[in-house]
Amino acid sequence: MTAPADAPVTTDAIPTMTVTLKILRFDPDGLDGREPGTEYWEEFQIEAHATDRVLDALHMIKWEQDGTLAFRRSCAHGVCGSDAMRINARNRLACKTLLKDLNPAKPIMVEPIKGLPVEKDLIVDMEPFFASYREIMPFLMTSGPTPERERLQSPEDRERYDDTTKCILCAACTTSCPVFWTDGQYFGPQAIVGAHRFIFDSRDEGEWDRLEILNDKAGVWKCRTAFNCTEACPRGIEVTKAISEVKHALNTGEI
Amino acid sequence: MSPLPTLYRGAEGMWMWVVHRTTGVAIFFFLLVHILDTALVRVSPEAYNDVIGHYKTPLYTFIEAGLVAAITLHALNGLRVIAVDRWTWALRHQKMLVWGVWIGFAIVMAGFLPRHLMHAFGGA
Amino acid sequence: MTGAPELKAPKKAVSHSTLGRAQRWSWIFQRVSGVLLIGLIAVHLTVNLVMGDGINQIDFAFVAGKLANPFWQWFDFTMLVLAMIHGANGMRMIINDYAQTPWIAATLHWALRISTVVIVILGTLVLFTFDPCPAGSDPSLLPSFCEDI
Amino acid sequence: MATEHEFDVVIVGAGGAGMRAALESSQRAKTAVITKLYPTRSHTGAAQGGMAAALANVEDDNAEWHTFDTIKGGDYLVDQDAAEILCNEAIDAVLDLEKMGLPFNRTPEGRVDQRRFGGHTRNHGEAAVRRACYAADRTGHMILQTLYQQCIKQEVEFFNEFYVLDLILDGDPQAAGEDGEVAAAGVVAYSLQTGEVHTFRAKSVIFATGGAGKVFKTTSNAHTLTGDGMGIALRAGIPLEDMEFFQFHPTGLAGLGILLSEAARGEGGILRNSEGERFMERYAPTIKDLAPRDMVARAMANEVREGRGCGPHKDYVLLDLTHLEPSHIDEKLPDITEFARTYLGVEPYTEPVPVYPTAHYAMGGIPTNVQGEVLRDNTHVVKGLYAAGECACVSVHGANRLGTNSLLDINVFGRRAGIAAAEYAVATAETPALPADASAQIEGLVASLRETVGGEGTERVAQIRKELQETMDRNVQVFRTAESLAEAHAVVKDLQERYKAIAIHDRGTRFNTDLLEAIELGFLLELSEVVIAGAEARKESRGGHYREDFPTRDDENFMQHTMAYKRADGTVDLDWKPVVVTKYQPMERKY
Ligand SMILES: Cc1cc2nc3c(=O)[nH]c(=O)nc-3n(C[C@H](O)[C@H](O)[C@H](O)COP(=O)(O)OP(=O)(O)OC[C@H]3O[C@@H](n4cnc5c(N)ncnc54)[C@H](O)[C@@H]3O)c2cc1C
Ligand code: HEM
Ligand code: SF4
Ligand code: F3S
Ligand code: FES
Repeated sequence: MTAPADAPVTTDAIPTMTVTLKILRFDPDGLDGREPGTEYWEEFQIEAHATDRVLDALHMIKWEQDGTLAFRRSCAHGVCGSDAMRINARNRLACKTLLKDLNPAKPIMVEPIKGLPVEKDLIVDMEPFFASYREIMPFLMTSGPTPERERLQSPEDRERYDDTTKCILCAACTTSCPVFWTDGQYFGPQAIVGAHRFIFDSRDEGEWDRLEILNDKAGVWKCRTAFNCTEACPRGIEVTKAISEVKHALNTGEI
Repeated sequence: MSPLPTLYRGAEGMWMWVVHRTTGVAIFFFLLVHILDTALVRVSPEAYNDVIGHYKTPLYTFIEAGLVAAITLHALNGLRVIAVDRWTWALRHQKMLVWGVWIGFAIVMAGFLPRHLMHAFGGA
Repeated sequence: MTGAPELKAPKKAVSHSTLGRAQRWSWIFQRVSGVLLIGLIAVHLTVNLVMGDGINQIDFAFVAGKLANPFWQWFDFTMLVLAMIHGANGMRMIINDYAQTPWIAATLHWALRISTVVIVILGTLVLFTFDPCPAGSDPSLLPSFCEDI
Repeated sequence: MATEHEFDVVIVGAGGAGMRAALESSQRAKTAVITKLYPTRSHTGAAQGGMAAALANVEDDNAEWHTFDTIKGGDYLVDQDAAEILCNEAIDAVLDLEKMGLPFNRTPEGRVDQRRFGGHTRNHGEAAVRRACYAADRTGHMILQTLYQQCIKQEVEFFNEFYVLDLILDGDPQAAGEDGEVAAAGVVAYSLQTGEVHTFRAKSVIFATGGAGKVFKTTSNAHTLTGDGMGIALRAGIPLEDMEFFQFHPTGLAGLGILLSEAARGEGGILRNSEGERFMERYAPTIKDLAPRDMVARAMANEVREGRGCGPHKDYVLLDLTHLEPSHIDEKLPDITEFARTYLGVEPYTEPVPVYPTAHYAMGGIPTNVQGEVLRDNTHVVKGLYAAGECACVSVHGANRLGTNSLLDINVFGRRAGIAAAEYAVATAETPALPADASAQIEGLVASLRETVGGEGTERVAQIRKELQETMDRNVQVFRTAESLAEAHAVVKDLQERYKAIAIHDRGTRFNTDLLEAIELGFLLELSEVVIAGAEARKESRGGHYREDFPTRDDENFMQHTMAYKRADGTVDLDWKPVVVTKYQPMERKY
């Protein structure tokens, strides 16, 4: 078996190539005589097509060579946010990164995302990340009686926050942020994106509650405009722009 | 193989942040020393001249040059950061602005260095 | 069929206003002071290192000459205060970022605060109580106008 | 010993159906949501095109037309009472989501915008109608996010990355007979993080575990859609309804199966064969490319079979968007055009996109009535057991689901199941006791799989899964015959045998995904057999099920649902259940 289960049938004729992956592993159980908690690099070689995804490559390793390799994945096409990891030292989704975009002649380095506690291999504890998201009250807040039909919103007002509705909570942004790595106190860019989505929604009335939270010392002022988040976002969200808009709202009181 | 993780490969923005931070710290410590030595003018002219004399050695010449370089970089990038937070255009073109910072830096240093070195090592 | 489900009242934001405002003012201050500092430092460096005889001219006489002038006194004072607060505030953020252990962070913060206050006071005293022609000094080290006294 | 929990209501699955149920249930009773994925990773988030409701915001429309379309689209295998509920409650379902904050696209007047979708028509088939409410091509993403956000607001209790592996019933559903009573008692779950087994005692249990697309190789479904809920129910003695009906979505990215929403055709995209012909004009003269999915998928497969496929292997057709304005594409179809670029390197502004049918949706599932209560035979319910969403079969989709009716289904019946489950729990004084050995079976299963590490087992999970999926793609896809089904059946039987000799790699306790993939494969193998058994018995063609040897619909013999039971000896038995007909008599399905 050389092709992954879901390799494109149309590329059958295209020759495969040998690709090396170096994976930073973490063994929580201490199997095969390792100390529990051992971290080590391991090298794997696979036969793959240039159009295969890094996720396919990881599957080939897991399914044919080493079943103990652990990583999260689900949708396999960049919409569920399960498989953010550091590939060649940059945060990406394994399922949205094709081998041909990576120079497969050199070993491909795969590591867990940085700044969250590693649980096993490429799996990290997402709880602190989701806790920050919950902190910014990511739900519509309104007052007054609920209307009978929909709340009206013009297409322009809808457009205002469109970008930040795309977020799939993959954590690629937050775990690429150098400020987040340093102390882990920072809410991180995702939480600001999540807040932005409601702050700039014309229907929402909780904007000042959220802005006040982001005004905190773990909030938006910690951002040093390093832009790693914007570069890392697999949904192409202009994260730094969203953060800037929140800063602007706090400074001017205008939304 | 060593279990050392790789260094995150951020783009221009991240490296300029590193530069900004390091230059900021460097300038801060220089400033501490600089104010202390200037305070010696209150002690006595001899004491001040004695210490300030060190600024005139080649080693200090380079430190002075480095200081000017650090301030220039920090200042220009500071302007970039301000611009990026202020205007969407600057935000979207922040990488271009990084190159702007380096070009500005090159120009300032090209103006400053020859004069400074000439002062230090005689000549003009 | 009923309408939207009855939802619990939203939680109120905990007010962090004082701390929060401090963060915001700090951010604004870094920017405003930064812009001002550019002008001040540029003039300072040009006068001291570029014009005239550059680094070689700096000695007691040169400094005393400048500080005898109230303009330079106030100029240097502004620069001193802005740079120290800007720098110290920057250092404070950096300590916040990297010092994970509470007692280390506290120690560093105190060290920073004390040194900043000491330096600012010391610098101010020097600037405003400065005597360009201290009695009993070697006249050759003093600015030329001391001879007139 | 297993860690024990006790709740009034336990919901298994945190996709659209599970979380919609949780919003209702958690207001009324102590509720836990157990999910093997973080809620926002559920596959509801992958849904693109829209959610149907006759809001009539842009064009004249009403729930009755919607009901008719649903029944006709489902090739009259739809239970008509359920379809009426679905379509009548659709309007409030959409409005509820809007009030929860869902960012629908808007009309210039600020109302929820609507667009066309396959099979949705004005006045009983006159012309396509704009009925699908949407948020660009990420409607499912927005639904999932919005529901999750509301769950955060209501502080719903989640057990994330807990795999439910067993259902505990009080009584035997197959032995209970006419007057016996069977009730839900709880579930047994495996915590991925710790490797521990937990038991959840509950008065009500709701299954909302989603689809089972991974029985096929080419599928739009996530790796995690392994039909766990259906498999667990089947093992617990509950029948599965209409499992032979699987929807193949016409426009999957060729070779990959990643979905390009029907919205692409709703917005004007056209299917072409190698001759550049708009071939759907031949198959469905009135609504052409917007015919129901089963017809389009078959037409495409037929074009390829007759040699009019494109590409080096002539094995796909083309979806042409090049005549649309790039700005229009960016506004309405941003994500799916991005998929074409990322995965096939095709620029949809200027090049047509290679597409081929992809396994998409399980019409069948755990049989329920319109309150979401699970049936243990044609008439009797299991008390306190509910199912909703893709894993359930209320039969609103019949033999073929209309696009945008599933996001509707999960909201309408998720809500109903949530309310019913909570009300039942509140009305029931005693939480049924769990037997002392409730967790023993799963603990045993986990332990025995761990022991295969380094043992003499020779079979690999991945290899068996691959063979299963390839067989299903080859023999049980768009076109089926007695021979192809018999072949598939034999292969599946053989694979089930080989599965007994598998060996896994990972004996660890924490995040042992190797072990879970093996368990998931067990479900896939059982469900495949049920799909095939149903397909073999159904000697007619209807909706998503097309038998080349019986190419027409046979209402005389087969206008009824299949009910598949797994017997104690492991065999699959089929029974039939009548279709509920209220207003609409079957007629030929022409578009
Ligand atoms: C690509 C794609 C596009 C689609 N587009 C549309 C569309 O435009 N319109 C439309 O109406 N429909 C569409 N559909 C169909 C629709 O999205 C799905 O049918 C629907 O979202 C299913 O929702 P669900 O809540 O039943 O299941 P899911 O969202 O799949 O959720 C399943 C949940 O069950 C949990 N689970 C599963 N097994 C276990 C277990 N053993 N233990 C614990 N938890 C478990 C999972 O963690 C998950 O939370 C589309 C489907 C796909 C695949
Ligand atoms: C010359 C003009 C200067 C400008 C325009 C300037 C600008 C700035 C700006 C805008 C910031 C905030 C960066 C951010 O929020 O991301 C900053 C930070 C900082 N500045 Fe300056 N600055 C100048 C001079 C100085 C001087 C003289 C010092 C030293 C005393 C200094 C030390 C610092 C430090 C330590 C930081 C913190 C860096 C960090 O948090 O990463 N700066 N500067
Ligand atoms: S903003 Fe982008 S990178 Fe960050 S979590 Fe959301 S989708 Fe991921
Ligand atoms: S990487 Fe971090 S510093 Fe700001 S711009 Fe992004 S949050
Ligand atoms: S697997 Fe879903 S985003 Fe990659």
